[in-house]
Amino acid sequence: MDLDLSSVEPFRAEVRDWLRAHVPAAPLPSLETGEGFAAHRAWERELAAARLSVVSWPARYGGRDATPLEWLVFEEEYYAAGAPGRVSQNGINLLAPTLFKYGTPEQLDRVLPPMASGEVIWAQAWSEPGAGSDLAALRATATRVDGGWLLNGQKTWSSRAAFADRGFGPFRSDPEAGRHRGLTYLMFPLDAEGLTRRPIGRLDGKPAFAELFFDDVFVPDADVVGEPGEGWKVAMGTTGSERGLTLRSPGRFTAAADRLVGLWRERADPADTALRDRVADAWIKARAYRLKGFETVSRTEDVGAESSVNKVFWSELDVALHETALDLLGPDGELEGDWLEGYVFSLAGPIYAGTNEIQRNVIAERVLGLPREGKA
Amino acid sequence: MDLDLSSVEPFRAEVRDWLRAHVPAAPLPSLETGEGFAAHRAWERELAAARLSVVSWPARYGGRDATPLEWLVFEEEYYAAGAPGRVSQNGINLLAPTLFKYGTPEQLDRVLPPMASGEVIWAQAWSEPGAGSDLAALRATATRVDGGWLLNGQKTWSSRAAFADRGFGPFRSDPEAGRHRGLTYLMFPLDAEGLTRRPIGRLDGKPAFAELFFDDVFVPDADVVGEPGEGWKVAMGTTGSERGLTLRSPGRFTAAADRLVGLWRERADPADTALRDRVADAWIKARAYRLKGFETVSRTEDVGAESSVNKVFWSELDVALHETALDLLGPDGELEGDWLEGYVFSLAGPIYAGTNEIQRNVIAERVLGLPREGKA
Amino acid sequence: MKFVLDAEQRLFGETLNKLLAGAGTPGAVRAWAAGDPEPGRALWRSLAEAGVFALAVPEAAGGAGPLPVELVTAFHELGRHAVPGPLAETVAAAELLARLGDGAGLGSGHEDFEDRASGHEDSEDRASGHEDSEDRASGGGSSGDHGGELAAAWLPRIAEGAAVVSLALPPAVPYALDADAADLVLVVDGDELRAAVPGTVRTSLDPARRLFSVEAGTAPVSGPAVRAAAGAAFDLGALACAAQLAGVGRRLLEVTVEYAGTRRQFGRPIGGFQAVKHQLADVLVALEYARPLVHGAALAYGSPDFSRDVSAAKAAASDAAYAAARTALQVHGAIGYTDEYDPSLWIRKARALRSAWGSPAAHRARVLSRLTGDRESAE
Amino acid sequence: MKFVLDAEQRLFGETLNKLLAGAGTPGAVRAWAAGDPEPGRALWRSLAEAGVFALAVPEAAGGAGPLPVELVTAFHELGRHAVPGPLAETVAAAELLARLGDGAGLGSGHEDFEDRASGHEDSEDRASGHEDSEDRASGGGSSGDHGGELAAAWLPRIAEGAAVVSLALPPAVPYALDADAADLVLVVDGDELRAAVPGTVRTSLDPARRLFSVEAGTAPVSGPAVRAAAGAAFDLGALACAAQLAGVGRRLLEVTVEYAGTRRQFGRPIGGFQAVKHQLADVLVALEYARPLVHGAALAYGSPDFSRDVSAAKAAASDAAYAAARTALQVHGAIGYTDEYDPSLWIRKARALRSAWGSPAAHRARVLSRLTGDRESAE
Repeated sequence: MDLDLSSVEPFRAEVRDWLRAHVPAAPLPSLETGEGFAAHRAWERELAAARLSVVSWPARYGGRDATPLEWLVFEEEYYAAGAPGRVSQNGINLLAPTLFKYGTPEQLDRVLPPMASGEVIWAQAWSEPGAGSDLAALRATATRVDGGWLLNGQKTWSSRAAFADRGFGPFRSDPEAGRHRGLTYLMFPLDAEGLTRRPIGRLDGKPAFAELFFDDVFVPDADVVGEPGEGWKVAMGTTGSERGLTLRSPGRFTAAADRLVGLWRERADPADTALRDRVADAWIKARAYRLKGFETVSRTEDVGAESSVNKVFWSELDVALHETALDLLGPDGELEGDWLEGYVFSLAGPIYAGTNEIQRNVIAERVLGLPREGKA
Repeated sequence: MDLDLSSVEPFRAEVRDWLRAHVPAAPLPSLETGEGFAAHRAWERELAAARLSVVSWPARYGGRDATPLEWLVFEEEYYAAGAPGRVSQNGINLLAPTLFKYGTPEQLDRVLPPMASGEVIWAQAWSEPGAGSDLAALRATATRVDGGWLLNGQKTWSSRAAFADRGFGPFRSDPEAGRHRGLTYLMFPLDAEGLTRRPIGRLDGKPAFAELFFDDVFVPDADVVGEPGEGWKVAMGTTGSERGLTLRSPGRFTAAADRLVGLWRERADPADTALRDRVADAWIKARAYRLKGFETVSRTEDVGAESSVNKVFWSELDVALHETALDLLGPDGELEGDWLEGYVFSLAGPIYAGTNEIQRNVIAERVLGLPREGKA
Repeated sequence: MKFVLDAEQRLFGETLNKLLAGAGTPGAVRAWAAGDPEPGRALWRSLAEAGVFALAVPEAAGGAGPLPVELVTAFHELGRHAVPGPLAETVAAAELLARLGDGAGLGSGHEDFEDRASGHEDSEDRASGHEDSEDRASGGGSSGDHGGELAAAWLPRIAEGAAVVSLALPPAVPYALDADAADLVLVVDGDELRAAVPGTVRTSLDPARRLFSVEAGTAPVSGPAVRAAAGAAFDLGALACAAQLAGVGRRLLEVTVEYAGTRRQFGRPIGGFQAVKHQLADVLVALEYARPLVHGAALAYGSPDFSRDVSAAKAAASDAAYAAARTALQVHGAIGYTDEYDPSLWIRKARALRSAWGSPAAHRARVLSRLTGDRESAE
Repeated sequence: MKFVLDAEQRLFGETLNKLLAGAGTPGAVRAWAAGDPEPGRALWRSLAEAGVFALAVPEAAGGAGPLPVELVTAFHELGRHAVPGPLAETVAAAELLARLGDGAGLGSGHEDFEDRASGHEDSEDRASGHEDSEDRASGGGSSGDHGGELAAAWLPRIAEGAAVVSLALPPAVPYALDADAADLVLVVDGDELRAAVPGTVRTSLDPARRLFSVEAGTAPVSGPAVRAAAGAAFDLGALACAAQLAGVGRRLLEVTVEYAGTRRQFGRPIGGFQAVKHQLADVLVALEYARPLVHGAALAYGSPDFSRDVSAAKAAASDAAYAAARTALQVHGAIGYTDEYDPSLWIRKARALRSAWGSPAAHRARVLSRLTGDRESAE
């Protein structure tokens, strides 16, 4: 498929102009605080009012039916403008693709518009103590009751859950079934009766996560996504989306790389070719990721296991880029600031959404066709 | 144990003076040619005449009972002087330690003195097509006959075998026994009846190896090392020695690192901090390996599996050091010369004597105590 | 913009792949290394028939170009099959000559640039020339006339595969590759373009690369246009080399995956070991992201970003191919280290091409220099 | 020369290890980070009782030092237990003061350097001082007298654990670590040593490191001796930091190996996966070779090679500890990324200490500069 970059220039200009006029001059307070969370929610509302919160969605849910290329362009402009972090991203990047694939029309109509408007902020609730990348080891249960399900057990490292409104994730509905079977994918309110949330800090102490304790939390049938017992398949659909471009759009990295080049120009000793080499390498890799993004949206076939290639690449690029920035800052590298926050955030990349070790297994076995390893 | 470095200064001075007086001004022709092999053998004789060919051996076999520290010092001086490569090294570093551990007094008396004098040059003959690091997959056979054994089958990547006098290695003497059992460790003449050798080139085309084809090659009982059927144990003894300091003495790397610093001073743009960083890193690592060597000879306990730590370190250091040199040389990096030859040689390091992948398994399981991987 | 190859371009690549797979290319490589260029020349002619060299030659000069996307598609396959010869050098020379000839009209060739291989079947294509050492001595002559003559004489022959051209562009490309097997050897020295005589040959790690120091002959074409044309030639040569490296890396991955799937150690295929899998997965990742950089640079041909994008591509392709080579060697073990087995052809070439046409560090430096200091002025 | 620790030194390390393991050190770290220095001060006094700080203080000044091998042995354990506070800074300050006091006789202390924590139990150790801003204004005063007074006032207190000292040595050490919890804050500015007042606090990735910009107070000790003493202090601080990093890395390896042996995924301990094994094996290799560099640098104390060897040790220990931290995080997964679990204590510290007391790149540059340009003059 041809990508006509010039045809999207009007859209790019609209986005750029709007962002120039609306992006707050001073950074919002951290979205890992109550005050900052509220400010970020207000920003989502502002985006939505301009129909810029979910450009690739159908118009009926709050989007503008943007093409994948337009979405790439939106992301480039968004991050280049230094616009606030997306507090809605768990919903938009993880839950919404799942609903588009497995949700009922009623669910789409009910869930998506308030997600697009920032009225309802979603938290993912997948991991459990002892079950991180190994989803088949989940133990929190969903028990069938009249008209719905009762949730019990514990979830952890639930991103955004400290302040969000609702959560989603797979629960074990049939304890007798095998590891991958008997899971059901559910949505639930975080202020439900019987649900306790305890914020936990990430590496820099900020409460980017929470632990969730479920004690007979009722969820109606209407909030099951896909078929009961099919939670594994539903979750894997989301995982595929996580590993593709959606989770980390190229615009994030091209913007970060440009800022790194700026930092280099401003702070580095130009004679320091060792740093120069790393700054250039980060910029080249961000550009490669961008071009690969154009390539991906040019193709019609499913990306499939190749999304694992993307995930390994962007997550390592992100770490290397931020390590370079910290090294460039020298003794200031350990100090609180945007670069340090970006570094801490980047460190999660090789771990979550399937560790890079698992991704490399997938690449080796499903893309390269190497023999499967005997797994007990 | 204290190492009194000053107490070895007289020895160091003697070695240095002798080398200064005797190391050929022009490099000898490559030892991978007939002419060069002869020149290197003559050099071994010259070393032996000064009792410097095998300093750590007992005097009765041609050594001078040097302490491990003296041996380290000898190696430092030897490589710092840019003295010729040791054509006898397969015998001295691989066979001799095996004989010291498993050989009979008769074998020691018969084999070692001509090895020390350069009269007999040895080639290792371990690998077979399909059996490299996996010694248990060997298939070349030794069949019991009256007074000895008949060898049949094929060995390959036999270092030095193109021009050497004798070879050594394990053969399968009991085809019924399991993978690790039923091997016998034997020594044999390379000009034996029934033995055909075919030189094969390494990466740079030089015939550093040969293939050996055995067709009823007779070996007397006197040339079995250790007990028949115990070849695995005997070979592992040699492997341990390979992985310790013997195979790659610190002096090799400190000399190479010093030459790299010299190359940097002579050829590099001093403003190129990227290269500077790598040159410094190579020097630091060579120094670490030297200090670790002092540490190792200070300890009384067996090094054991820690020799795998050494092997991973020196082999990666050697590659990185030579890659740095080639990069420093820019477009000249691909041209024939000492640095390129050293690079090609270094590339074998992570492969032979047990690949670094196997060494990392050993480190993880035997040093760190991580669970063993299920091996079929 | 096409960020993926279209059906026709893919078919072109596949055609070349089949052509080279069926042409006994490893034998031609070994013959070339042994000093027998004939099988390599035959390969060269087949490639020309398939249209490879015409891609770098303007239509007006008998070519089909410039078609940079098709060119990198072709060079990917040339790398994949380790085709010997001054390939990047010849297309760079075509770019150089086309630039010098541009607007000067395509006149007759110059004597000093005549085909040195006098018995060559195509020698009747040569146009006659004339002595002109005065121009060189004055140092300020315009390149127009002689450039035009040169272009007219050589470009059609390059396009049809009748001319193998070597080119030195010091300092990044100080030696003339395979100059002894070339019909024309050019060297650019500042503002001067000279025909060169091959000097001492130096042995490369890749025995199919015979590197010659050059003694520049008389009768230069000179003037600032030479410098500009040499810059354009360097960019196209580096891009071709980047594509070749990507192909070298891809082939190394292919043969290593195949080997790892069949070779057994410790009772199972070595490709079943996670350590082997992860090394190969990392190679794939590196190659997958080198490809769009090479493709993107080809798309940028003619734009002010071309130099920057070529450098990005060359740096990434060099690193990816070298990582592929290191992994191929490690996974193959001694077989990969052995001259007579084919993996050595690509393992050696990856290392050699990595420092040819500018090192990764030099290209990264150029990227950053374009992004910072030179950005405003250059764009 | 002892290239391994002797029995007594090993026992000293083991004693500290036991002391810190039994002292609830993680709790002290978290309290320190939260602004409550008391548990950390208590730990500090225990360490002093075990003789740690006396190792950097000359015998004549009430210490047991200098004993650099014992010092790195101790700092290895301090790193292994993530002990908070300006540890390297205090021993570097001891070196600085000892150098300034050397040969000057140990006189009385200087007022401006008095214990800022006026209620401190050891404040009776302070000697009286006198105003001397003239010296500072002239800029050329000798350091002898005041240096001697300072040394006499502070060295015994450092040795006995009664003085926590922070020290800034711009540009490599621009901030005063934990200055709010320190009894004395020093800053060297060229030829001048000043008492400093903590300015703005800045948050570090490691919350147990509170970094203060410093406003230099009056009454400097000045003169070329200050510069030389600051150089010696930098070397000892960097060495202590290197040893601390080696201990941080060792602990990260220990906890990660333990975790990998027990945590199960996909039906087996994750430590059984080759990818995990090889990452941990590489960490061990790096740590095993950082150790002899740290030890070797300690042996070189007082020799002309000391600076070079300290830099080699700091570069290698920084890289090894950082690799250990990255691997620990990757193997632990989300648990390692979580503030409230202990691995985060070492993961954060490894990153922070890597750039403290000079970056790996800066130290590698210093090694090469000693090996080339400065070799003849320095040795």
